Amino acid sequence: MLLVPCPNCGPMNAADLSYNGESHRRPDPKTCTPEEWRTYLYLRENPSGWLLENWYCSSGCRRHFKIERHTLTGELRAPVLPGRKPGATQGDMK
Amino acid sequence: MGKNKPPAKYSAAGLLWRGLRKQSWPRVWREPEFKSTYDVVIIGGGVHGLATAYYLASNHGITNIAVVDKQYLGSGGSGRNTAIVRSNYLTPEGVAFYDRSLDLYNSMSNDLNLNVMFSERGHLTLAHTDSALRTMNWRAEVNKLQGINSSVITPAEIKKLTPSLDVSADTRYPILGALYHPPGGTIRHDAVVWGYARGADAYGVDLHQKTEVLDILVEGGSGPEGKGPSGKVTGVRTSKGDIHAPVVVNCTAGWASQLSNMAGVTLPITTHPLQAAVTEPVKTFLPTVVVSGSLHVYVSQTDRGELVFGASVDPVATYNMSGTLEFTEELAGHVLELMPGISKMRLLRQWAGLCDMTPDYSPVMGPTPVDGFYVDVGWGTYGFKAGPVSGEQMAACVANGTTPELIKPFELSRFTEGTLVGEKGAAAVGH
Amino acid sequence: MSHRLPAPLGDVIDRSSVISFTWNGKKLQGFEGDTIASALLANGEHILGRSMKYHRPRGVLTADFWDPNTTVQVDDEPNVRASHRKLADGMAVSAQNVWPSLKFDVKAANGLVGRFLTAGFYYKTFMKPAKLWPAYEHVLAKFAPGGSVDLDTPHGRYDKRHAHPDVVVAGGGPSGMAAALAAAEAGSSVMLVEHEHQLGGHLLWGSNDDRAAANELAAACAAAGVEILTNSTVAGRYEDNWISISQRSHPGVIERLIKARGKTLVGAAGTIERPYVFQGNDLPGVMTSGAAQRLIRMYGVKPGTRAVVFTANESGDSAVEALQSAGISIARVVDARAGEGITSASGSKSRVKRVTLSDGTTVECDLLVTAVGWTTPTSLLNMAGDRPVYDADAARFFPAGPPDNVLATGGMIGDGSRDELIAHGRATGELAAGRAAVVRHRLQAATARAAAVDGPEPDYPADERTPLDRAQHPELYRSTTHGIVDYSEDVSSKDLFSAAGEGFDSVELIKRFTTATMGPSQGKLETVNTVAVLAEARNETIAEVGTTVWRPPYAPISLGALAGRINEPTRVSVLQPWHEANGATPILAGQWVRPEHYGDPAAEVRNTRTNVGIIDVTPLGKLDLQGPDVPKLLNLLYTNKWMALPIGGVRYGLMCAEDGVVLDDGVTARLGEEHYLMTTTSSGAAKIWNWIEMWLQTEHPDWQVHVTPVTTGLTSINIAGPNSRELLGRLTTDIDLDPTAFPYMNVRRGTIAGVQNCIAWRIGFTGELSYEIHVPSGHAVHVWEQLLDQGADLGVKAFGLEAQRIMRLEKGHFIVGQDTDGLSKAPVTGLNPLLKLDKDDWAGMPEVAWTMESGDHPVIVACQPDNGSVVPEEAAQILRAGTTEIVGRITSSRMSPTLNRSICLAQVTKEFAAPGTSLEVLLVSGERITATVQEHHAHFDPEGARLRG
Amino acid sequence: MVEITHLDASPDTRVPKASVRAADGTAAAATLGLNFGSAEQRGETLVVRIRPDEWYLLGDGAPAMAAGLDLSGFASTVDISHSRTAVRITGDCAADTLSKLGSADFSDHMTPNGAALGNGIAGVTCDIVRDDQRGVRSYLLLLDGSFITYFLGALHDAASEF
Ligand SMILES: Cc1cc2nc3c(=O)[nH]c(=O)nc-3n(C[C@H](O)[C@H](O)[C@H](O)COP(=O)(O)OP(=O)(O)OC[C@H]3O[C@@H](n4cnc5c(N)ncnc54)[C@H](O)[C@@H]3O)c2cc1C
Ligand SMILES: NC(=O)c1ccc[n+]([C@@H]2O[C@H](COP(=O)([O-])OP(=O)(O)OC[C@H]3O[C@@H](n4cnc5c(N)ncnc54)[C@H](O)[C@@H]3O)[C@@H](O)[C@H]2O)c1
Ligand SMILES: Cc1cc2nc3c(=O)[nH]c(=O)nc-3n(C[C@H](O)[C@H](O)[C@H](O)COP(=O)(O)O)c2cc1C
Ligand SMILES: [Zn+2]
Repeated sequence: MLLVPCPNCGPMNAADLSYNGESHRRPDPKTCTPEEWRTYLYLRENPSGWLLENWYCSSGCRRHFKIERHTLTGELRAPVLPGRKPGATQGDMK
Repeated sequence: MGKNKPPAKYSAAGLLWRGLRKQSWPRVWREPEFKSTYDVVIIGGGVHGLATAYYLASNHGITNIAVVDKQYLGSGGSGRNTAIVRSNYLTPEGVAFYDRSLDLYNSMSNDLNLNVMFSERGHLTLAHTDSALRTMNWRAEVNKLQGINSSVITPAEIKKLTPSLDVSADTRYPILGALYHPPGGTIRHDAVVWGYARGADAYGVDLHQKTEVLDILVEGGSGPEGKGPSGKVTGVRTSKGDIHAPVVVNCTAGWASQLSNMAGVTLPITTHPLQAAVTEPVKTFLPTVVVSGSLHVYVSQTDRGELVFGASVDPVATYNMSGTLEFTEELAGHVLELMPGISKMRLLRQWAGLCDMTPDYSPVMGPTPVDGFYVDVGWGTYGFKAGPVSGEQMAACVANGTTPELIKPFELSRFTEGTLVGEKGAAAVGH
Repeated sequence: MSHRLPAPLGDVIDRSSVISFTWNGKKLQGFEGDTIASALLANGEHILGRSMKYHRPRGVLTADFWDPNTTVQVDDEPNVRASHRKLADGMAVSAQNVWPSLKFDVKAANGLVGRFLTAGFYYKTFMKPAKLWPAYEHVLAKFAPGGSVDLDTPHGRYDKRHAHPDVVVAGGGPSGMAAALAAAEAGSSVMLVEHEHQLGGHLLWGSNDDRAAANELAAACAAAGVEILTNSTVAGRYEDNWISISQRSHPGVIERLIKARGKTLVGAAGTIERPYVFQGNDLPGVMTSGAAQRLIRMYGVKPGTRAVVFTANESGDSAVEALQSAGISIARVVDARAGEGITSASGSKSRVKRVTLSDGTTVECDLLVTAVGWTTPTSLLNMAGDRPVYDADAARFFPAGPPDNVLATGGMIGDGSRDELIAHGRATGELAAGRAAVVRHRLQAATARAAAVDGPEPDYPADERTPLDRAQHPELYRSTTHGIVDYSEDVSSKDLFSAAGEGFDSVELIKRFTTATMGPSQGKLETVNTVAVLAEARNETIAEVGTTVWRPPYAPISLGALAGRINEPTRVSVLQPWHEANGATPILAGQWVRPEHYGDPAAEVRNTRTNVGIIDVTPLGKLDLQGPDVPKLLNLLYTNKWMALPIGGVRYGLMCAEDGVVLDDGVTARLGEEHYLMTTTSSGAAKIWNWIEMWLQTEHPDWQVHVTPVTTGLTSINIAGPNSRELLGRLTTDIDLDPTAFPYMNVRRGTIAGVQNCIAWRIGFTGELSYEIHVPSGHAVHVWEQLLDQGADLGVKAFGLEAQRIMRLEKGHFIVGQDTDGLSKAPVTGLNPLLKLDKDDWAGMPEVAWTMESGDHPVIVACQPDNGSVVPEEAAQILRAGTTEIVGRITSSRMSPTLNRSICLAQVTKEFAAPGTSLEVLLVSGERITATVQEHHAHFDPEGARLRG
Repeated sequence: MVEITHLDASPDTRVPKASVRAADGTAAAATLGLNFGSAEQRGETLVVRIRPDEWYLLGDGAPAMAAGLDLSGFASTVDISHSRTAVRITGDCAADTLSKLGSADFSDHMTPNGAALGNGIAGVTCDIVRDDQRGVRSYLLLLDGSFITYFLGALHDAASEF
């Protein structure tokens, strides 16, 4: 089981977190076109490589954070809490 | 028939003859030379890619085709799936489509002259809650309207069909009923892959294994490097060199995004591992395929005696196929809920494959905004059973340049148009 | 026990303790410490089973866990490894794959037609006539190998445990023990895991010195505080050294799964001896040198009387010594290092009788021992991402380089004297401990709660071990004849040649076509021989062919152990004991166990409609929301407007996902200036809490809202019916229930039945005058009982979930997930006035707007069958009259006890939604009936006079 | 040896519990202090910083302490006496028992006395405070009260081997 470094709690078993998928920007709902909105809803880069994604520390600190994960090797780097700059927390914990 | 001679006849008599004369069988497929130009390049040597090639050749006379795979044939989902076939889907679109596939599977051993061991043993989807039972009823009703043999049966009837199931009422997940689909069953998945490969090869299709596509060549597109919408595909770059072709078909399932991104086409797909496992063999005792959506497990017993288990996809998207311990733990817990008597059976091997999951549990098929670049992807956890019909329809799509009715509902454009297919409702376990 | 050797041979058996068991019904005896196989051999039973396809008799081959020929049925347990499982008193042991008996097996006739049953023969036949395949299939299935399960097997006690050792050592041979010892001495917590029943590895069947050394090391490990797990297997290595260990030796449990997060893993799995491929290699009496030594030295069993030994290494030489010590005459030693070889063995059906050597001579014997080399069980290292590399000089595969937190030692990476192995093991243990210390330091430093770390992070130790030498070994895989490669799958080298000839050109395709390596030992004995034969057939090198993928588990684990104790959480409200004591039928809704009804749901409905009923609705999700920005949050998540809800007000709201699909619904009350209570559906409780946190933390981190789930803290009771005001009035002194003071859709706080801090709101899911009260759970039983006591004369009765479902249907309230589905966008509900497109933003708004614009969506309508006594099934399809075109479906249906007729909610296409439209409904029976679309969703009291009263 | 006690089994023994949410820089956060993941007994109240912005106040002193807090700025309290239920597990094998059901590392270096963490125990999310009793290893588990029947069963079952 993957160890995911929560910026608050430190390394956590992935099963203690919720995975919220690829991180993407929400368009302005007032002005966006259907294409833009549905791109946000459905289309995914889904790379085999580094991906910035959302995790929720559901049984620990209950913070949402972003982390870069390599989708082939499972490496993780630089978790960030929303509103914080990347690099403000510790890095690879394995 | 194509220009090449048809595949050597397999038969019991042949077996006897060659056995007596100690003769060996001819090759199943050639080791073809690598050519730099083809009419069609199909990426992915799984059941979808190979069936598309086979039907392009057999139904449309197009034989100057390369099928390229980065590994061996069937190394993707096609070689690692639990081989459950059925047609009792939830939506009319789904039902029509998978039913055609089942037809093709039924005649496949004959058509391909290779026994694919289709075992029409019946498929049970268990319901443990009222709402699951409601969904089963819904599916049964839609199915019946489409002429599909599928109905909801009672615990007593279930027990009769499959005595190893615990249908008592006092379990944590009591079995309240099941959707029973007699024509469903299992098939020898590798045989299907080999059958199409051998068939396609006989028509002259070149099968290039260990040939990885590194890039897709596109000109005139609106995106970076001239790729993307309104571009035109010109070929592929592979680990063995470039191939020029006006038509490129992406049949790479779990890797579909990677390949489509190479052409500048973004897909509504995320790649998740799906895991499976087998036990050591025991004398056969489980006559049907058993699926439980609430417990995220499905199981069948092969003719070799192993139980083959599957589950739902892992929650975390990844291209890593190592598999997890959690999967086996949950699987065992759930299987023993259903069949408490098999706690002493042992898990022999677990493995994983990649599934190209779409938001509506339905595939993405047909043309893309890049001219000449087709996709047959988004097959998620249910694409093996769709191999034959997909091949047939994609072949028609490519050969005729128009999207056949059967796959119209599955075009990529449905996502920008917001007309998703309604399979998600019943797809907790999509096998 | 005619074949038992005298002491001191037989280190592990206790001759003073006799054990009785049966073999195919026959009573036999063995000793404590015997394996089933050693006991059988001691009794002169040397055929232990028959092969899968050809049903050839089979005897001991390797005499350890991996022995493919000695799998037996023990009582209700199939596929027991007779060469590993210890004999226990009263065991009923029987042979597998035999019919009708071990000695006479009719399926052995398959052997005669073997020439036709080449690998994959079934692909080539049975295609025609298609109708016959099921019959053929039936026959094939009869040949399924293995034992049988007894479906009445009780689910015995299995267990699990987590562990966080610094170092896990897989394998307790000399190098593994040395590694564990050194790591423990360096301060690590260590788990030493040994697959066999005792530590020692290959030393256990070696010289006297070897055995003494093994005991010494084992004792030192125990003294150093190493946690020693014997008869346990490191079964898998997963991401970040998540290591599974199957422990078969824990008292009181059949098998237990240990999940260890090892900071470092040391692979010390040693080597596995390879069988040799030649004609007759599966005859009983042909065995590996390890097998012969184990049988003689460990179990004191005489495997034969006259032996030929084919040796290429010191293990064969040592076997010669062992055989001599057992008084077995050595007919011939065939030394591969001197260029000698064997080509075939032959004999009677049941035993080897002679061996033909490469020079053509034949030698009579009843035992053929082979020592042709080793296979490295790289499986665990492969799971860690390593890919093995072939070394032709040493004639085996070696790991290429596992990740930093996995280290290998001993036979897995080289060879050496006992002392050299121990030295390397020690160096590996020290390195593992050093690396573990760094990982431990980092973990501690990164984990807020952990103890403070001492000093700076230690340096990460580099690997400076002196590598073990790799002994030269001849490449010996197959003789000039064909023989069995995979014993459990009955695959011969000839099968592999013919498959290669047919074009199954890679090792993975060969595996799948022939099933070689797919049996119970998963290639540990077979893979390298398969690869070698394929290389030969394709004229490639072994390195070019490579191996197949190894996967977990290293050795099979029982489903029982993987499941462990089955812990499936369930939840109950504090009133559940009352419900059960009062005849409630329980129903499991998600994790909640709830009362479905108390006997007669229709009566419960009628009582509620005429008197008053109370229902426990505790599972309703409840979230306490505080902060100045709660209205903004509500405005964002609900489709309607929330900025102007007054204190004391309650409002209904609908939530959508971003794709516009209905996500949840519920009511939210404003309790104070900055204090709200939100309810969600029971099944949505956890989801909506996460949903809110997600919006707050990621999209609007500047908003000030605190969310606290209080679902269980407040026991929720709905009091419904004409007498509800009267009833509640009797219990509260400080809540003014006068309809003008406390109107519909309002909330009050106060004291109920003497319990302070209760919340009461007036809402009406059932359509009656009703109050939903939320009581601090510790006092809920008291309040519930007071309601029943005080309301006895008012006719108060408890009602269950089913009565509530009926009443909500009578009122036409839809249920998210039942009347809506995964594609139902908000306009499907028909609640268009609640869909406020003039707000700036709300979740799902764009999709809802476009859907409303297009108008192209189904809608929920109420309908009534024209024949009121027919209740169409939930899921019955609605068709365009006279056709099979689906235009909708019944989503909810019941017989209404209030209206005495059937009532429904349905989803239909727009075309069929107008009131008065006649619908054609296809019943499950196949009958078609008609139903009429109603004016309102509510079948009953559409104006809401009752609930507003 | 392990001893398992459901502290809230009866109204008399129910542990008063408050949750305090307070943003960085508020008066309440300053008053309560502590590092995230740690706990401290203050008079009759066990104060636990269970999340970066959330404290639990447990024990007879909790209501008064909560009521006495300055909630200016962005801070709030909720009485969770009835939402979360408290189970104490004490004894030399307490950690071994928890390790059968939960994946956290309960060793002294990762979870010393006074540490607080969240972990799933037998499938139920628990807030756990290591709170040794007179030198004997002890953990206070706080979980959603609706699970308690199931939970005690699982805990006793796990402890039965010790
Ligand atoms: C464990 C498991 C169980 C399943 N069970 C079922 C089931 O019971 N029933 C069912 O119907 N479906 C099931 N499925 C789903 C099914 O297996 C797949 O949907 C189906 O096999 C997809 O076939 P395909 O031909 O599209 O892709 P694949 O068979 O995956 O083939 C894709 C090929 O593309 C190749 N490729 C990828 N990238 C490149 C590149 N850059 N260059 C060249 N080649 C490339 C890969 O090597 C691969 O061979 C299951 C899947 C899994 C993983
Ligand atoms: N194996 C032999 O018969 C033999 C004989 C003579 C010399 N040798 C040489 O000795 C060396 C091997 O010594 P060693 O100390 O490395 O190994 P070893 O073979 O002495 O011991 C390895 C031990 O690891 C155990 N094991 C393997 N996988 C395991 C797993 N996944 N979980 C738990 N236990 C597991 C085995 O049961 C075995 O007892 C090699 O160089 C070999 O050539 C071996
Ligand atoms: C239906 C089915 C049955 C299988 N049965 C076995 C089996 O009996 N023994 C075995 O070792 N593997 C079995 N496998 C698994 C394969 O060995 C292999 O793990 C799988 O095809 C994935 O390939 P990989 O492990 O090489 O990545 C089976 C696979 C499938 C799909
Ligand atoms: Zn955290």
